Amino acid sequence: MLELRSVTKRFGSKTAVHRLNLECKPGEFVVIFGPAGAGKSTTLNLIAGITDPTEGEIWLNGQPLNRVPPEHRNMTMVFENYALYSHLTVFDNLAFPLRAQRMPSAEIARRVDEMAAILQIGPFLKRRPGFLSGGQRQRVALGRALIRDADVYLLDEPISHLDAKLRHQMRGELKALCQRKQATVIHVTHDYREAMSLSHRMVVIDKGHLMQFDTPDAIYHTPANEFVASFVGEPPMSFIDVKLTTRDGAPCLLITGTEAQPAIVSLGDAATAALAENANALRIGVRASDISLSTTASASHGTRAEVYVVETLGHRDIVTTQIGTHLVKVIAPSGLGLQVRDTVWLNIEPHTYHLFRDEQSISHPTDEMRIAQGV
Amino acid sequence: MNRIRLYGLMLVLLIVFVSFGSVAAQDGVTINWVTISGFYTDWAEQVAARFEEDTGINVNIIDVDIGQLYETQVLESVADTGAYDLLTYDAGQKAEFAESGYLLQIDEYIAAADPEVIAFEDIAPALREVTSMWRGGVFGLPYYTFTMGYFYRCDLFENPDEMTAFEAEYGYALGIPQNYDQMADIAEFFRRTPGETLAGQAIEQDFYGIGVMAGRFDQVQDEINSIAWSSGAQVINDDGTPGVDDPEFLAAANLYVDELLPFAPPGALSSSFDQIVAQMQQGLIAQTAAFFLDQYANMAKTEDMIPGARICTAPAPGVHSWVGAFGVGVSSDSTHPQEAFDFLAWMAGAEAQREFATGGGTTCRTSILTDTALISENPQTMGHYPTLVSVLDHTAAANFYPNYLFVPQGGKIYDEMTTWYSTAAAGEMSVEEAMANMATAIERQCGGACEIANEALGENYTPVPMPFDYEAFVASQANDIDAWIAAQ
Amino acid sequence: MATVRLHHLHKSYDRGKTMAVKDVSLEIADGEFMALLGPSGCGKSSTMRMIAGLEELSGGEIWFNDTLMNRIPPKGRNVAMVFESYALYPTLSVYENLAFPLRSAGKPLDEIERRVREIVGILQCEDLLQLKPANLSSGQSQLVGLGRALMRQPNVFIMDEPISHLDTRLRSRMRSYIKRLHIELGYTMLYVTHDQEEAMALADRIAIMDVGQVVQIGTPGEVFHQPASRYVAGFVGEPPMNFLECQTEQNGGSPSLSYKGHPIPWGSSEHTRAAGQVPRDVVVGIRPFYVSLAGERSASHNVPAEVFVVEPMGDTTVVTVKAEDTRIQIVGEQKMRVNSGEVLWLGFDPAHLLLFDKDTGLRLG
Amino acid sequence: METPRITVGMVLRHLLMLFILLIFLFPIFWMVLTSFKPAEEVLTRPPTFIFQPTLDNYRYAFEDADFSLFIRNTIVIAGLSTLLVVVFGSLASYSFARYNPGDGHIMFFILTTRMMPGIAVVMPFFLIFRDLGKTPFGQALGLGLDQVGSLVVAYTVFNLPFAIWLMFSFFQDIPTELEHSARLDGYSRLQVFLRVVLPLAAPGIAVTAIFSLMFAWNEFLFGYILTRDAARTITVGVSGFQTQQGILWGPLAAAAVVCILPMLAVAMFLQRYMVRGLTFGAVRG
Amino acid sequence: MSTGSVPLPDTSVNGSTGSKAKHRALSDTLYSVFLITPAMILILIFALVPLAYAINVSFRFADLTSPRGVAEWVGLENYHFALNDAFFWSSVQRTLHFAIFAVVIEMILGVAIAFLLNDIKWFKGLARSLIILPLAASPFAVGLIWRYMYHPDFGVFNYLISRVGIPEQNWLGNSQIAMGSVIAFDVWQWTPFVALIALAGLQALPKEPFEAAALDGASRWRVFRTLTFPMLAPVLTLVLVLRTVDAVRLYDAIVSLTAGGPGTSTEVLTFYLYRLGMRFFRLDQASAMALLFLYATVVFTGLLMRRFMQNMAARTRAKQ
Repeated sequence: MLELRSVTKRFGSKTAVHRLNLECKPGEFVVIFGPAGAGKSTTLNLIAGITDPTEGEIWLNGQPLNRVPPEHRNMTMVFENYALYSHLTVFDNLAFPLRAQRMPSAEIARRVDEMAAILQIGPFLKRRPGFLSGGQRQRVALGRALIRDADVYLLDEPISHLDAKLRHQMRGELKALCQRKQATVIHVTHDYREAMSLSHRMVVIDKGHLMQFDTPDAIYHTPANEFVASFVGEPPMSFIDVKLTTRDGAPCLLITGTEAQPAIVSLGDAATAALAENANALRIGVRASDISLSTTASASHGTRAEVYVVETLGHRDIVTTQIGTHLVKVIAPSGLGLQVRDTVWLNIEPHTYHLFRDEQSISHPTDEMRIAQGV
Repeated sequence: MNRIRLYGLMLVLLIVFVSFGSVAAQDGVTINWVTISGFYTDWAEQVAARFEEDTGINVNIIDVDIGQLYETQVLESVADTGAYDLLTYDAGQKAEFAESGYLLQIDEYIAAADPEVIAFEDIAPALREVTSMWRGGVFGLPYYTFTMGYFYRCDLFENPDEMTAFEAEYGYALGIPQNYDQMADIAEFFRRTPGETLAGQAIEQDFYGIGVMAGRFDQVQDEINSIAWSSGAQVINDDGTPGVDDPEFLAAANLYVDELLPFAPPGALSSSFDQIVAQMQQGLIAQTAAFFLDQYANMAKTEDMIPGARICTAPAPGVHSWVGAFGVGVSSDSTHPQEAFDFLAWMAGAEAQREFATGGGTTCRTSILTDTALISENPQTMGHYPTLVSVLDHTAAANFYPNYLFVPQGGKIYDEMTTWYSTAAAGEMSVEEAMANMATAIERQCGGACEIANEALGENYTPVPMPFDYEAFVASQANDIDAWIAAQ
Repeated sequence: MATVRLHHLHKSYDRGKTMAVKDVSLEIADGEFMALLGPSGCGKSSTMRMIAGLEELSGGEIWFNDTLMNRIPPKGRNVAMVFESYALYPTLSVYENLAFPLRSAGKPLDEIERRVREIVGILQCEDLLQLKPANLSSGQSQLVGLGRALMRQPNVFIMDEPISHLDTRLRSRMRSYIKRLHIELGYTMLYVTHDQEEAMALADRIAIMDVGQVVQIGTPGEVFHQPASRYVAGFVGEPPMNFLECQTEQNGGSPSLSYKGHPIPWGSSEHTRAAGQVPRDVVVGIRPFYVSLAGERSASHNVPAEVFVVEPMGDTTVVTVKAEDTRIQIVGEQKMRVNSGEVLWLGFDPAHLLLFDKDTGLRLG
Repeated sequence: METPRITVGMVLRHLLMLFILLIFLFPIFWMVLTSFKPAEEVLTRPPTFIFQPTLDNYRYAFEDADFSLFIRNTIVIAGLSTLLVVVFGSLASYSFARYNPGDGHIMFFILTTRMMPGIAVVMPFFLIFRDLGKTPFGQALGLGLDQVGSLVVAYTVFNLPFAIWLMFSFFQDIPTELEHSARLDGYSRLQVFLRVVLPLAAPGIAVTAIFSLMFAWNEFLFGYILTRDAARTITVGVSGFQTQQGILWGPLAAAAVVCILPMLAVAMFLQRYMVRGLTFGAVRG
Repeated sequence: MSTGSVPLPDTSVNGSTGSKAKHRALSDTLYSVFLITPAMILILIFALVPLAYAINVSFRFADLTSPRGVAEWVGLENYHFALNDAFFWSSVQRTLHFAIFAVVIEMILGVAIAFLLNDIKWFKGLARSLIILPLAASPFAVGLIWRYMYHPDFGVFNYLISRVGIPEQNWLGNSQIAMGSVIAFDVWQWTPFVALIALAGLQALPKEPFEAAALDGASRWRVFRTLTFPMLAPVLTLVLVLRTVDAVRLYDAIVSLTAGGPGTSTEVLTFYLYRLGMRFFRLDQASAMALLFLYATVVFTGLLMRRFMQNMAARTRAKQ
């Protein structure tokens, strides 16, 4: 059990990590996810003992770790910039942690070969890191961290520099490996797919503040705020500023900037109740995969938009549409033949959007759907 | 990277390896003699070896560059390290070394020593005065003199064309200059540019009337002082006040700067004596100003290098040129003063000095300097002896010694002279200004009037029997002292 | 603006020891958006740098319209470029960075001022003008780099991995922005990237390079659906295409396909037509979107597979299975719930099966 | 295949470089030439370029002037002091680069110790070593006057500031992650320094070593004040050719050739690292 | 165990954790102090003791050759003397004259050579190796050789220039040009150092801004003025400081080349200090002057280096 108890880290006047509370069960795979500069690596460094917290405590298995030097914490770490020893061969890099334990050389050789096979770096064992590609280096770095047994494995962007194919493959290997090891893993990444794919639970942080700590599903489907919503999913969620208005006596939402030709969005019941108190700074967020577009207006597709740009993914297209000043991305089947400035109609409905007030979530599509379906 | 590591390892091994060789223990008494590097090293080593053979006392000779000898000796003496048993000093530094207690007074040792070996009376009296004596006591023995005389190309001086031309121009016969004005005339006369003739032959390169050493390498003062002394002027007056700003002295310095220097090769302002020798050897100059007679052997090589050239010596005009020698004394810090003295006595003694002389050194012992048989056997290395003896004799007879040699700050004053004289020579300031500065410097060094301790001079002087009469030589107007002696 | 033609371009380094670019011929039409796609070291950077004039040619010709550019220095080519590393002038402020191209051209001060304001307006970065590059975030730096390239009216607009250092949100936004910009301005564009998604999303046509050669040039659709080779097929698409080593059998004129003894339905007319030329050993490629899983064996779901890893992706779920010893990825519905270790049956959409020669990697049919 | 074009400008640049090289190498050429000149050819007008070469000057330097001892001393002194500089300097420099003790003030102080004119401190050095040489400690380590140890210490002290400054940027350029990684692997700080940091800073250490070697090899003032005979270094030995018989130019040139030859070799061998290492971290992309 | 499927036994987890409490980390501060200790001890002893000695002596009467040796306290008298000593000021003037000219020429020439070295293709490595040769030579030893080459009658320089029709010069004997000759020697010896550092700086510059400038059509001069030079400025500042600190301490070359002559035209401060201290043994006056000199140098360096120091410290902090 690894615990961070209200850990704060300040560098001068800058707060890198702010009162962070985490607990990570034995064998759990926790991903820390956030944009650059969010404090992800700092958190990892705090756990590793590379830096000391300004405030708060870190506990491992019921023992406080304060002022325990890194070499006595029994953790291993993969660093984002690989941190390979350029003066040692790949073999020696992998053997380095084992040699610290004074392991017999035959055993070292066995383990290195084993790890090299898993990570497909066998042919490079005699080379120096300087002669490896970025992907190969990253695998060596990963291997060096995983080769020995540790209480906690700390992985800082361990596979983000691999090319797409290898990344997919290594993601699988990593997941399988950690499952087998029953290892407690803290994994840092800025790639939401990696985070979703690997984690038991995800920590989303921004500017040192914890945004949400939950399972990948919950993060994706019920983001706590705009930040989390915007950072999870590809293409990213589109946000539309709205104002509360009424149509036929019923409250509904008006997309700002469309006052001349009002684009109105209906409200779900749950949201309506919540908005009774305060209806300032409202924004709806739609995922490209949650909405669809049609070239003709209909009951379901009632929000008028103009095609801004069309990008293809191969089997599908991402159509960026413009409503007023807002850009909304929609995943559409390829081959619609849409041109820039064409008019299309979107189905922005309670079951397709997240509603935020002051950047905090009010409702989610699933809630609305559940309500709509009377579950 | 591997290669670097390899080279590093090699370096370490090398260090370890050579460190082994650096320790060599010696038993018995070892005497450290600090002396001038490259200075008859062979002879010194032989003398030391022979001495060790006879006595079992090991003599370690430490060579130091002439430019640094003074400070290293003073430093070690001031710090009482006892590193050196025998010190080597210039006549000008004797007073300081003796007064400051760096040198041991050795009268008693001399009295106790074998008179045959040491033969103190045999040392030329003038050199004894300037090198050994201080306040009535003996502080060291001279072993090498670099007393000044005058070198000239007598083949040119005797060339009929040149003689005629000179007399026509200056109204008196070309010959050894009787005074520095004449020297200046000669310098002017012999200055020739390419295309002009010299001794009847057209020349291709510049020819200069005189070679002088006006740079900052400790020789300019000997040249200027010699001119001053020839007219009786002194750096320090008898009352201890600076004499460099007196009119006679200024006249001498002006003559040097205005009438000699312009006819010297451009090297004059940065030359030291070896370049003067080279100028002579290369046929660039007709004469020197006051110049170190001990360079005779080197000067004489000119005769081999230039067909028809002959090098002759004479006392410098007015005879009162620089008289001095390197002395060696026992350091007062020495832990083995007796052994040190024994070696000194042996090294400066008659036997070792005879070898020194035959090896090309210029000894300070009258008996050798006047040994005509020996001289005629070694004309290439001893040809200057007669001139040297006459200078020494004349100095002693006239009882004329530069006052600054008897001032404890003499060495420092000598050093200041280099600066200020060369400043005047380089035209950086006027002679008057430079000498005024020099006077200030003298007062600063002495802290007012200098204390001159030459009260003992002259009283004990007994004339040495000379092989020839210098006054008669000068009167004869002959050009070559060797030839003149032979004719007697 | 210009048409750019590359004619048998060669580039070698180390006195010919390493060939970076081998015989590349390419034509970028006036106003076309061309992407140069390939992994690092494929020669795309060298090609691009030769076009910009930053590197000398070892062979071949480069034409802008009717002008041979081989010997023209970069200065004379009027090429605008956005660098991967931004290449901002570190000692100059953002304003001066933007003004630099015009100052070099000796434009009058008021015109420079006007143009800078205009570009800053487009890019919406007025507040950055007085900052030094060291104080910019990577997104801001990229914006300034882009702005600087936009200051002039270039013959060719080159972008070298311009958005690869940005975070997801910004990358997505900049991608749309660049595409729209191209539509608005109509520049001849060369976009160099290793990210197939960007190339697909942006380009009119994509030139895919591998070890110094162009292996396919085509529209995104062509590259995606009709890859010339296994290499292209594997490079384009996310998640990457699955490959299975299969055998073809001729059963009385109608060929069939089997994977390690498991028959795979294969029946489109196109395939039948090609059947005569199909060798026995082939590699079958299928994109993860066109593979499905079934709990029961059926005619369409014939290949047994064990679930290896399940990765929920929010809107989709990526399942990696092991069929015999080959890993196959399937992109499934968000709701799809399977567990690792489970054994299921794979089905392949016959319409999206691609066949490749086992030895040459070229697509068959 | 098209070869790079040869332009007039390029040819001119190469010619200019050749000319500059010629100028910079001429004095060294002349020194070597002089070292092979017979005595009578040394001071001639005009100077001679063609002559019967002789090894007399080298013979003189080695036989009469005891240069083999000076060379041995110099190797020991320069080598040991370089070793000490590298060891102490790298420890300190690393500390400054990583932990910045004294917030830059100690660093600057160390730099200022290099600014005192040597002539002003040589006397105190002389006195320190005189007294140290009398203590058992000093005797054990050879820290007396005319002993190798004292010059080793003196040169180490002089070189430390420059070494610390030089290595600073090298240490700063080593990613801290490497050290953190090694510590997480279970190595102590000192082990990390020895096994990870030092090997990675090897080019910096090479540059530092060559500069401190060069300094110690070429130093003159302290060499002659602190030694007499037994510990004399080669540069001081060279000064011994200024004699009362004049400057012995030929042997002097020979000695100077011998004196700078090893440094030339070292400098040429390591110039690659010198170029890499000399930015003092002042240029950052 | 790397891929073993057996979970870690609990005991080992507890065991390792249990021992953790004993291993308290040595604090960074303590460790950093520990690392600098050996160097600091040496520096403190051998820099501070002589400094203290010099300071002490500078307030006393100290003539080592007089029987009084280091004697009574005289207050500021020596400083008073130094500040009123015309020779001190003229030697300072000469020192500055030398330092400014030598360093400026070295900087300009060195940077130019660095550009050239960076530009050439054909014998780059060789040129780089050869150009540093002067740097490796002992200033004292080659100084003597230069004195020999400078000799107006027998020196090779005069011979060479007379061959191309330039009148012969009295290099070290003419007080108008002697300082120039010393500067030439220093330039010869130290330009390679500047060139080497400038070259290192040049090679460390990022390539892309220059490529961007090429595409933007910037002239060579504009590139140099707005890019190269400002980007090299920090490293050039550092060379400037290092060279200036060395140049004002010039000693060996003066001893072997001119001994301060002709006259006093090359007598720089260090040589005057040498004469005062090691010839006249007036340690009091010499120390006072040396301390004034040290103070001036430290202030000068401190001013120039402040930015650099701050950057370095900032980078260290950023890394922590």
